[in-house]
Amino acid sequence: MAQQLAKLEMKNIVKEFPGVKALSDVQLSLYPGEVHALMGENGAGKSTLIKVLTGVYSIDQGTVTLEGKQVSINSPLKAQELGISTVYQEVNLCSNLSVTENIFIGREIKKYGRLAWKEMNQHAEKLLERLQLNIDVTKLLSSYSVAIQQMVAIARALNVSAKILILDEPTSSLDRDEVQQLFAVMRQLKKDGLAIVFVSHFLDQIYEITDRLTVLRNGEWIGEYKTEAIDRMELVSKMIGKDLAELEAISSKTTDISQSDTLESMLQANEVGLNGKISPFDLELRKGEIYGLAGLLGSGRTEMARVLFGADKADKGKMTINGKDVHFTTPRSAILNKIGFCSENRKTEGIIPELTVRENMILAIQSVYGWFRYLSRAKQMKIAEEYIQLLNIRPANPEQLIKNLSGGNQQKVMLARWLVTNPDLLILDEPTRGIDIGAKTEIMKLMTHLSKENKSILFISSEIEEILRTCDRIAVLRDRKKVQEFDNDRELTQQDLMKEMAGGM
Amino acid sequence: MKTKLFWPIIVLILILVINLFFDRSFFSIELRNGHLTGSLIDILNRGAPLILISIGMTLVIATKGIDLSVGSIIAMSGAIGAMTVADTASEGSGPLWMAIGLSLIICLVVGGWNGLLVSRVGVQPIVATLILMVAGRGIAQLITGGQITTVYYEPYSFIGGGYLLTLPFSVFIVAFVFLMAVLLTRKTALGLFIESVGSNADASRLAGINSKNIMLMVYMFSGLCAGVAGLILSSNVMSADGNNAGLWFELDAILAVVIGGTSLMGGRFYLMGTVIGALIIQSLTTTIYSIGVPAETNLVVKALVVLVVCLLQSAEFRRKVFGIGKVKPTGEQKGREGVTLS
Amino acid sequence: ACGSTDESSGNGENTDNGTEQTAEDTKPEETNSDTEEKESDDQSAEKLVIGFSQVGAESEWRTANTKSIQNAIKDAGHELKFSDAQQKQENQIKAIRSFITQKVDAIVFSPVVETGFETVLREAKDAGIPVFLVDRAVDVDDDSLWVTFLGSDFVEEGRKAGNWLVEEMADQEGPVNIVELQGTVGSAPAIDRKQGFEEIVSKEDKFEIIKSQTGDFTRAKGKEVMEAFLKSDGENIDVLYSHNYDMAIGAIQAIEEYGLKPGEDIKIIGVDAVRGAFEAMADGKMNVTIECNPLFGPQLVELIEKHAAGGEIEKRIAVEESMYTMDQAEELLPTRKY
Amino acid sequence: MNRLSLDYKQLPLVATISLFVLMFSFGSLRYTGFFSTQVFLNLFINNAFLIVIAVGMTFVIVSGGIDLSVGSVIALTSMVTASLTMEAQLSPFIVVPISLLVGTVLGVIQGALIHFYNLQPFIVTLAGMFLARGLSYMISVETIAIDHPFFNFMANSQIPVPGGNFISISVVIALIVVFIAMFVAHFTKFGRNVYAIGGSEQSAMLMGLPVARTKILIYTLSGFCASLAGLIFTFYMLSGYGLHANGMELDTIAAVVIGGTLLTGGAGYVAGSVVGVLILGIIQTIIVFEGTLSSWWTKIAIGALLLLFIVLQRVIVWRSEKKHANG
Ligand SMILES: Nc1ncnc2c1ncn2[C@@H]1O[C@H](COP(=O)(O)OP(=O)(O)OP(=O)(O)O)[C@@H](O)[C@H]1O
Ligand SMILES: Nc1ncnc2c1ncn2[C@@H]1O[C@H](COP(=O)(O)OP(=O)(O)OP(=O)(O)O)[C@@H](O)[C@H]1O
Ligand SMILES: [Mg+2]
Ligand SMILES: [Mg+2]
Repeated sequence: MAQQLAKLEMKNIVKEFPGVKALSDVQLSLYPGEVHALMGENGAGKSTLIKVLTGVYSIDQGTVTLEGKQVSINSPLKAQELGISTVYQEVNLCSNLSVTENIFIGREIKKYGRLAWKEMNQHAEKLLERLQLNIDVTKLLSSYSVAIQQMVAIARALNVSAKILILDEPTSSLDRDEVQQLFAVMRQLKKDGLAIVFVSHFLDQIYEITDRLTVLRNGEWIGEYKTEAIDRMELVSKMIGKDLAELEAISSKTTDISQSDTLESMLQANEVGLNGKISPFDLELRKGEIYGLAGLLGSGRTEMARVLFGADKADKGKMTINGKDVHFTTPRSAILNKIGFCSENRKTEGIIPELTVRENMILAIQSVYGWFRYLSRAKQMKIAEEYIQLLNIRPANPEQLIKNLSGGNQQKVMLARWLVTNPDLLILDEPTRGIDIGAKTEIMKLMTHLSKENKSILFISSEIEEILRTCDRIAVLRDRKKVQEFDNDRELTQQDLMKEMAGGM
Repeated sequence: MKTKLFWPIIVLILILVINLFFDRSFFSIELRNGHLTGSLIDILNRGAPLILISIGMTLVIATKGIDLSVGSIIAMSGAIGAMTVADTASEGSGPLWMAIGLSLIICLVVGGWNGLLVSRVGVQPIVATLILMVAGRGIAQLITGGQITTVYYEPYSFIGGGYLLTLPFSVFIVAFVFLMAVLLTRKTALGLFIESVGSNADASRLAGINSKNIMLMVYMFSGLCAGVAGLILSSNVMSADGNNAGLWFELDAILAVVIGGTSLMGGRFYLMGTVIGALIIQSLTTTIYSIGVPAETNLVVKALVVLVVCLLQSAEFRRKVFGIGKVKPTGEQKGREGVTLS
Repeated sequence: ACGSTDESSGNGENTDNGTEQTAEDTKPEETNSDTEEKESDDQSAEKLVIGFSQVGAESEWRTANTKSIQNAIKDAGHELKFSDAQQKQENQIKAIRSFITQKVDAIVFSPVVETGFETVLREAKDAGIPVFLVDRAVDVDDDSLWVTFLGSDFVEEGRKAGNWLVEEMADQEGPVNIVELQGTVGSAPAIDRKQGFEEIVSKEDKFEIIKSQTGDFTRAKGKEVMEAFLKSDGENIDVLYSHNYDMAIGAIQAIEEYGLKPGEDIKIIGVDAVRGAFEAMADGKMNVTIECNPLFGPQLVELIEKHAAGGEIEKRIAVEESMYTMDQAEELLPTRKY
Repeated sequence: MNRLSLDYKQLPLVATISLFVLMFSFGSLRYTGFFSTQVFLNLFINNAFLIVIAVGMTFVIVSGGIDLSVGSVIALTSMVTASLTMEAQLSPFIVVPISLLVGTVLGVIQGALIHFYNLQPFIVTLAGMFLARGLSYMISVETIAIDHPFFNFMANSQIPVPGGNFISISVVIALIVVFIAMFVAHFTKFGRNVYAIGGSEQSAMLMGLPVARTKILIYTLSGFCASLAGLIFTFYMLSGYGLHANGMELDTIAAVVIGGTLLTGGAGYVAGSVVGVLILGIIQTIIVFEGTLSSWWTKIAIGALLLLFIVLQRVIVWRSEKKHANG
């Protein structure tokens, strides 16, 4: 491939934010018909590189050449005009518009001088069908889950005759089938001669779909490799900058099923449900167990978690915690009962963008204390520093505004917010979304650690292996209904789960 | 915080210095029959009501709200206060406390009403408070019977016209309210909660903050501040004017808040900035009066000053005009991109 | 009208108002009781529906005016449709239009501004409803659109103020420094009272208006502006001319707080002979007040009834007004109704 | 699929219209002479200018901004129109375009300041509000009456409608503006961009929409509408005056928000704003028909009716949202 003329060359790119050198002397070259991975830990600078390329940020230094010509891309609009189509890491669509509008806005189909809604709706449906998604495209985007929004964003990017397609962690909230659909489409596009940039923290996916990869570490360019020519260990060591020996040590620490031995019940839900959101279900959580929720996109896992947490008020059923009847009307009442909930949608339901990392971390514990018992500044700092270290959050500055952190690091702060409250039950909805491998194992470890301390965890993930690896028991949801519950003994396989998730054949 | 205050302070100083050209003794402060007098003291004294309602407005705006009713609450509070003591001939302080208590309680209730509409009924703040903006003035006039009632009860004048330790008493009121606001918001977690609710209400709810109560409280506080301001204004002229008291104050207050660096999009708030913003507006008004600007051009001058202040605070503007950005490009960029990108 | 924050301008040159008329009667109350009785005797036969569109309730003067007209209409046994325009011309036009659809027998209104009523007045004329203007005129060429205009003359009030000052200062050496507190920018009383006053004082060189700023007709603003004046000109100020009583009161407070004696160190001329002005004069804090009489309800009802009965009515009827000085204050105070 | 079918999004709009009908019926039952076509048409005649600014304001608010300058622009336009016609004796063919430019230019400047210097719309347009009113005082503090055949014609012509009733030319202009605006909002790219920016300016930018151009255009459009409304207002009043339309920006915002537009941006309908204007109009009409309210009771009544209306609107929306969730 290297003999071909590069479609895109980025050379000596430097980008600095106040106090952070996000990119220093980075390069990237893209060839037609290849899928190129950007690899690196959370905060390595992948998203920044993409934003610099697409004109969201201005470049401090360096050059960009497109098909041999030097270009200056100063806005996403310009990037689009040059044939670069992008899906950014956070879903950046307008949730107040319909799915169709989100796909077509900016390049609407017109007929007789007016927008042709009918045609656009049909087109949109077709596009989504290509991704095996059947939804009502006239409904507002906000009525769909993050995963579907992510698919819509991808559909939007596919809807242009682009030369370069950039996908920043498109798979972070998709489940296996959706990922395969996406890959099928990517392969097709590759054949058509597109150059695709792909970011993901899943090594399997990288090895499955990419041809070459560029590794970044702390904003620095480490190298460019053929995917087939570099093995996993080596790749990881390049990413985290530790040599192979050290890595061996880390990987051997893989977690195991926690296997709680108590059978003491912590939370019991009896026929709890919410009309239109989740059918009534029974659920028992024991002390010290990790309970997994498996299901396909839109199967109702998030809904179940929200009802348990009181984020949506259950309209039927009964709940008891440690034998005591409880009735959650607000998240606050759940928190006061020592429950924590880490939402899957960190952008709208997680971070408080205008506040600092420290303030975001102590928010939940402070709300438990109430506003009179204000944690002293010193205590806050101590907490913040402790968790920054524990979760390896970068930059390690508690006074940084959280909106300026990379996606993965924001996720870690969210996790820290709940760990600080030391909850008896921690509900984690896709906590590993967008988190790099190192941190992921770290989080798994944390979960097992918590369960050893007799805390319960409700764990939602689209990664079946993750669930299998960590959970004591697993419930499968389908069509917003709890359909099956498994004990995670050695015999349970991915196949069993997937069968149940898909329809129990 | 430091940088947020820098430009407003510069503008304030500029306005004061302009005065110096017209009046050499502008900065002088002297002791006259036991009272400190001077233009600077006057500005503080006259600006007291505006500073007060701006402080309340700051917290409301920090929750992404807005309170248009403060002007009318001023009228109501003044009317209640003045009518309570209107027929009093005695010199004792009983009626005074009665007047203060009554009007503040009612203003608290009225603010709570706004808060309920916003937080519980879910009405958009601008409309919710518009109701009282219209009706409040009517209520004030109802109380005064449409008259401008003059008060002859001496102690009443102390609130807005009295002196304590050679300084106008209203200055102490402002200082007290300001300190209370700072203490409540910065020494307890209230400030954090307010900023959190204003920045992302959904996420705050999920973090266990009772956003509804925070909003309720903030509107009550704003009502209270307006109530105090109303008492000062009415006591200062010893009368109650339901129709004109506090007219268009809400706009000046919002202006003061924004000049002080608090964004109307909610989130971070800066009480000190607000006070400086209010002082800018007040000094501007006083300056216009004393340097003899023709009455019909008042508004144009005001518009231009507002624009200049806002432009100076805009990082983009400074970069383009002063070229500050050239030296430190990324530093300047943060302001903008930081807001829009996560 | 007097000391209102409402919006209007140039009262034209209706100079047929006269000081001579005011001499006849200085006690408005007398007129009231007289006319009221007369009405009920003469024309109680027909019950009329009268639509009254008032400017607003922006000042004490206005409230007194509203009450006087409302009571007069009700006392005469007619039905009143009252509408308050909240100081907005649009509202007033809407109200008149609505009176037309409600088919009232007569429309009474105090125009917020003197321009802009032609269309709606024509509609009223087409519907055959007589219109009576009170307090302010409208600027319409076709004077068949209304029956009569009953009200005061602001320019003349300004002149009276000027004349008093010229006389008072006759043997004073110049320069005489005057500060002026204007009404709301653009409002008719503010423009006219300024104009009438300037007309007189500009004839003599020794008078100089050193500062002129709006106090929005309110006490609080009047005080604030006066404070600023005192700061910059202090003892140089000899005379204060205030477009209404409220601002004068605010200014008096400012002067006292500054340490000067209102009425002595600074002569004070105010318009609106409301009760409070007499109190201030009795206390020696105000030198002169020019009357602007709001109590012409009975006079108005009489006109309406006369018109309904087919009588001829003059196009311009002036309200009795006068000027009072400090010396008269004590004596007149108990007789003031508003 | 069919965009005309009743959509869940359009709920506030439907609620508003039903409440309007309710209020009209209430008036009709209570007051004789209320239930007539002319009373209904008068709502349009008396509020034509408000409809026009509300249309412009709808775009601004949907985009997440606000425009406080509109009331003052009306005053300035009326002043410019009057002084050019009466003092400079220019022909209406010159005066009208110049007047329309007044607000448009101010709108461009405001939009540019808001976008390029990242200033808050509230403050920029507040300054615009002071400026426009200040400028009209500087032209003259007195009112200038207009006596010109063209303006008299525009002001006094009555267009008959069936049933012996009539409307004014201004109503026709306003309705044309409304229809164009509805088309622009829903069937042009610009319209969709406005909604997108209101939903999330950042996302709109990342989606490659022309944010700068659209934003400036929005304020220009609002300025233009304000000027056009100023002209209509001038027809209505036949005069120019610096104090015209004092505080009208708040009426406009209220009308738009009552019409179901979210002040936070991203959702709303032009048609809703028109109904919002009619609601404000009918509140006033009811008060005039009542005919016994003192000044202060008038204010209190306006507030109370506004409250009643808003609470009912919330209740309707709530209940249907629940139904929607359950269905
Ligand atoms: N607007 C900003 N202001 C300040 N710092 C920023 C800003 N955007 C990014 N950064 C910093 O730049 C660095 C790189 O961030 P980037 O988002 O590119 O990481 P990433 O590789 O995409 O990580 P992740 O895998 O977590 O998405 C981080 O340290 C981040 O804190
Ligand atoms: N295929 C679909 N068709 C229509 N609506 C869907 C579909 N999938 C999801 N939704 C909507 O998205 C909402 C979100 O569902 P929920 O978040 O509970 O799913 P989930 O199991 O957590 O899956 P994920 O988070 O991976 O999307 C549901 O209430 C539903 O209205
Ligand atoms: Mg990233
Ligand atoms: Mg989910």
